[in-house]
Amino acid sequence: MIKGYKYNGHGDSGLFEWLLQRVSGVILIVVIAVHFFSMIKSGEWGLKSIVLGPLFALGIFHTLNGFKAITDDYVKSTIWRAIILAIYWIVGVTAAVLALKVVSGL
Amino acid sequence: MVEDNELNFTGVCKIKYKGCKMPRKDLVTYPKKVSYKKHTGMTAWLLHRISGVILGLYLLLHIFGKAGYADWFGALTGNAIARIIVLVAFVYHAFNGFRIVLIDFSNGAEKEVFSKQFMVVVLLTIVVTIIGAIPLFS
Amino acid sequence: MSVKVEYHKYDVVILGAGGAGLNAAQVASQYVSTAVISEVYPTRSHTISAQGGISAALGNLEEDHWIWHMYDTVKGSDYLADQDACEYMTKLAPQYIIELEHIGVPFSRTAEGKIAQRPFGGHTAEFGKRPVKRACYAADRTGHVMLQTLFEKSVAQKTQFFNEFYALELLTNEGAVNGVLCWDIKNGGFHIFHAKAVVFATGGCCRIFKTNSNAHINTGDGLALALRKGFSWSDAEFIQFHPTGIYLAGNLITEGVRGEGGILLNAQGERFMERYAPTIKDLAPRDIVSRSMVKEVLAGRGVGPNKDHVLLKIDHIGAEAIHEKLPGIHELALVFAGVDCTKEPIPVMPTAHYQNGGIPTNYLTNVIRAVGPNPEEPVPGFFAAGEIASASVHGANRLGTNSLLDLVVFGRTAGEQSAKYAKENNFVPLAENAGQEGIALLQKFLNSNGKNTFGPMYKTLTECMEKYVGVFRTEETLTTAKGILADLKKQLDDYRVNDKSSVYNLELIEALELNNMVLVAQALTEAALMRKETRGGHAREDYPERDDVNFHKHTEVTLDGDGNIKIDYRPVRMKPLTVEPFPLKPRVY
Amino acid sequence: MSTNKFVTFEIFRYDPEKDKEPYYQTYKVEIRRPGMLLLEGLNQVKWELDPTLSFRRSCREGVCGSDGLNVNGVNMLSCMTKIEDLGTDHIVIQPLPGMRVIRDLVTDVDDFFQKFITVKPYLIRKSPAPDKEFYQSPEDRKLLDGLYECILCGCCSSSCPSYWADEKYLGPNAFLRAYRYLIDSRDEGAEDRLPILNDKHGVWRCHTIYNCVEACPKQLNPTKAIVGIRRMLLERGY
Repeated sequence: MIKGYKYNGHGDSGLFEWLLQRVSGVILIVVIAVHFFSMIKSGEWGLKSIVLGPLFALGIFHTLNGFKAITDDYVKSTIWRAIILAIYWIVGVTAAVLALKVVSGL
Repeated sequence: MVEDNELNFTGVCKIKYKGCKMPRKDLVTYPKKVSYKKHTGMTAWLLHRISGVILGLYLLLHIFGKAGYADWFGALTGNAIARIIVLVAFVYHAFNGFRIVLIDFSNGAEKEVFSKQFMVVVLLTIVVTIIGAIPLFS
Repeated sequence: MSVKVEYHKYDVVILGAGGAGLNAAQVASQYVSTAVISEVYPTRSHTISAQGGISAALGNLEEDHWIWHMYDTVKGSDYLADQDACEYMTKLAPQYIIELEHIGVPFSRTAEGKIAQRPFGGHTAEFGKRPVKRACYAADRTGHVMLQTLFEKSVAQKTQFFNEFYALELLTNEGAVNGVLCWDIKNGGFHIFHAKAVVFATGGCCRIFKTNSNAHINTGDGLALALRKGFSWSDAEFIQFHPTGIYLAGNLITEGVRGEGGILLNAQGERFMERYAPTIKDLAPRDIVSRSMVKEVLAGRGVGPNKDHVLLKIDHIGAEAIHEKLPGIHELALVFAGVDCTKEPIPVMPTAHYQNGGIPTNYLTNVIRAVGPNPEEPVPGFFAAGEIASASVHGANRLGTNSLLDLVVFGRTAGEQSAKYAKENNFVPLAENAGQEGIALLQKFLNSNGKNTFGPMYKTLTECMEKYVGVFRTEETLTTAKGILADLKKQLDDYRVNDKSSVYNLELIEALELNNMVLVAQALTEAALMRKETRGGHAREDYPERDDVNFHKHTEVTLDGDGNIKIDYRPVRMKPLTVEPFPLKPRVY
Repeated sequence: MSTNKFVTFEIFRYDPEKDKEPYYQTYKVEIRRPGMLLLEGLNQVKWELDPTLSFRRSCREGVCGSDGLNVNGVNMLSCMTKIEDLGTDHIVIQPLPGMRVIRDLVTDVDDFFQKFITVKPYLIRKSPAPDKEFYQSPEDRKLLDGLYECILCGCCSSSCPSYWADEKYLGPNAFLRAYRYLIDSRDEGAEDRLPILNDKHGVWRCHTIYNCVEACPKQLNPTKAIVGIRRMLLERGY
């Protein structure tokens, strides 16, 4: 008998991630489309100020949360999961900092 | 509170594995002769995952590239085939993602609806990819 | 050779996890420690297949009274039912149905939101004047919703379940029943359950017929266990043949189809039931409809290339009504008969459905001795409910929907009574060498290396029962059957089980079941041979009339010390608890 | 009769007491009538060809849920599947995936039942019941259609990639039954039940893959139930 189907508390329920994944996904569709077409229309950095901020924030969340879902499915060991999750955090934070630098530096 | 719900089933999970070389957990993941059929929904989900991984990697490398840490990346994405792959991945992931949102927030969960929706997603992906590919190659 | 046996101690041990068993469990577990032993997972018991409904004089749609229900039950049983039990059951029915509804059974509803009811065969208002809407239903999945709800309820009550345990022997000591010996199918190994009270709810035995509506597990195991310990099988010859089994497959098309307006047609397109039961036509009790159908076929008015079945027409009530009220039937007809019942009629023939008799009990579900100087003396610590038990409310023929009512009312009573008994009494110690017989039996089969195997023997058994002990019986056919069965009994000594594994050995279980089935079939045939009249589900072509002078009594089949079948009789309890008895009358509809 | 058609059954075999590894055994099964069902084929194997085969079966009319099997890569009930409908002569029969094999085609379903019970699948009442039955309008009763018909065969849960991936994932079956009680007008147990469902092994683990919907032999829709539970959780602000 496998035991321990326990209620894990609100913080770790997955509701928030799930909801934000959907919200960010829908916004990203619009934002990336704008980003993509602006590139064609008015050169490489058109409309960047409106678009790039949410793009990076949401994009990084959406990406890494998606990666986490995949990790949860295929990585069974809790230790490896924790390590991979830590890597995601590091990559995410680095990417966010770099993104900020790119946007503000131009 | 939840512990109250433990089933009082007994006489289970105690098989004596005399001479059995297979560990117990492998009795769940033994090699299958036929793997599970890829229904529409499962295909859509697998494609969503694959395209998601492609896009995610692209995004991260894009940021690193723009920040000047991965110069090789610009060269890679200059390639037309790579661009097409990213484009297809994006268009599919976007439309299919929107379909998943529809499942939750409209009546997309109906059995009759979702396979049709998937066909629409595939069609839109093809059409939009072609339209999007024109500027890429011009 | 020493055998390892695991011992368990519970106040109440319930054998069988069908409707009656689970209902007993959910009640008994409120008071005492209770274990349920089942050959399959509880939700896979055969109650799940019950379709049409459960009768109770709720009067939600038209005026109804429990005494009309009682009258119908007694008349339906061809006056062989014990009237105290009938009164007990029909009087408590409305209360227990409402209790079921309170624990969550999703009954279909009337426009006002009350439990919906539909007419059913043999249920009438004002003592036979007109059909009445009495069967409460949940579409055509009444048994399904009841069993699952009762399972959920008993799990919530912390009943202990032993799933996939096969009972081998009933343990007795000092004249009382005090336990059961079981075989753990999944892991192998013997288990003895020592109990203050044992409740039998093991279901029926109709798997011995070739065309039957029963599950693979309904092999009469409980009957065989009880018979081997010298307990009686009451009214063994009364097997109910349900009129509308799907032709060839035997799967059931609920009587609710006729309740909703379905009609039976012969080859000429004639609604032949108008001739046999002019008042209530297609809603006559099952034995009458079954016999009429066979008569039609014998008269050459059967349908199909072989002229061997009749048609059940339901398409005239409209596709929408069928999908709403009878969705399961639509699916069954499509898969098993290959017809779309919203457009075409379903080919049907009678199918063995229910064992009307069983282990004799009083109306409080306590098993009685039934034979000997004091037939009504209860056996300490032994209770029975459901199809296995004979209280007896079904007598010679059960009315549709009364089986579910039987297991709700008597299952509950068994739970209450066994818990009460367990509280008032102590454990009877196990006999020395308790369980030896059952262990020897299993080992005999597990180590057997003869030449007969299950497949051919089971085929012979079922075909023999179908052909010679079917809807119509004669002295000649029954004697033939007796010969074949004696032969099968001999073949069992030269049996072979190829599979020697102790992990989920289905072949071993089948062997044990076959052993039981042969015994049950022999007892049934013997009882049928001795009853020289036609009453309810027992139709003798050589004695076509009911004979109240000689045969208005319960048959009691027992095994003597050498394993020979003995037939005794016991008078019918004609006195109800509070009301006036219904006197014997000719049974016409 | 030599005119009869034969099909090949390739059946997963494994006896932990005897075999070191699982293997597949091939049987030639005769088609004896048009519309022959898979279970009849399995019984033919059991009764005529190889009595050592073990599998579960009970009601043989598709309501008990004993004989859920993986046939040619799809979960189905063997008693409700016509061999001709499979459209092939070569039929590979495997136990339900994602569940531990006990022997041959028999899987361990205790874990499945444990998950089913975890969601409190029974009517919870806080206020006292009336003397008569609860009144429930036909419209309220209609909400339960498509939910209460579940036969607990396990075809849905064991077809679900999330169920294979996460051994604690409750599975579509549990959600279907939870939703059946959540929207029952008589039930008052939403507060007890929803926190259990609002879990990372609960409804949020569903990736809307629809394998459960495709596999369900009763044409029920667990995905719809999951969507319903998610909406309920969002509306109640968990």
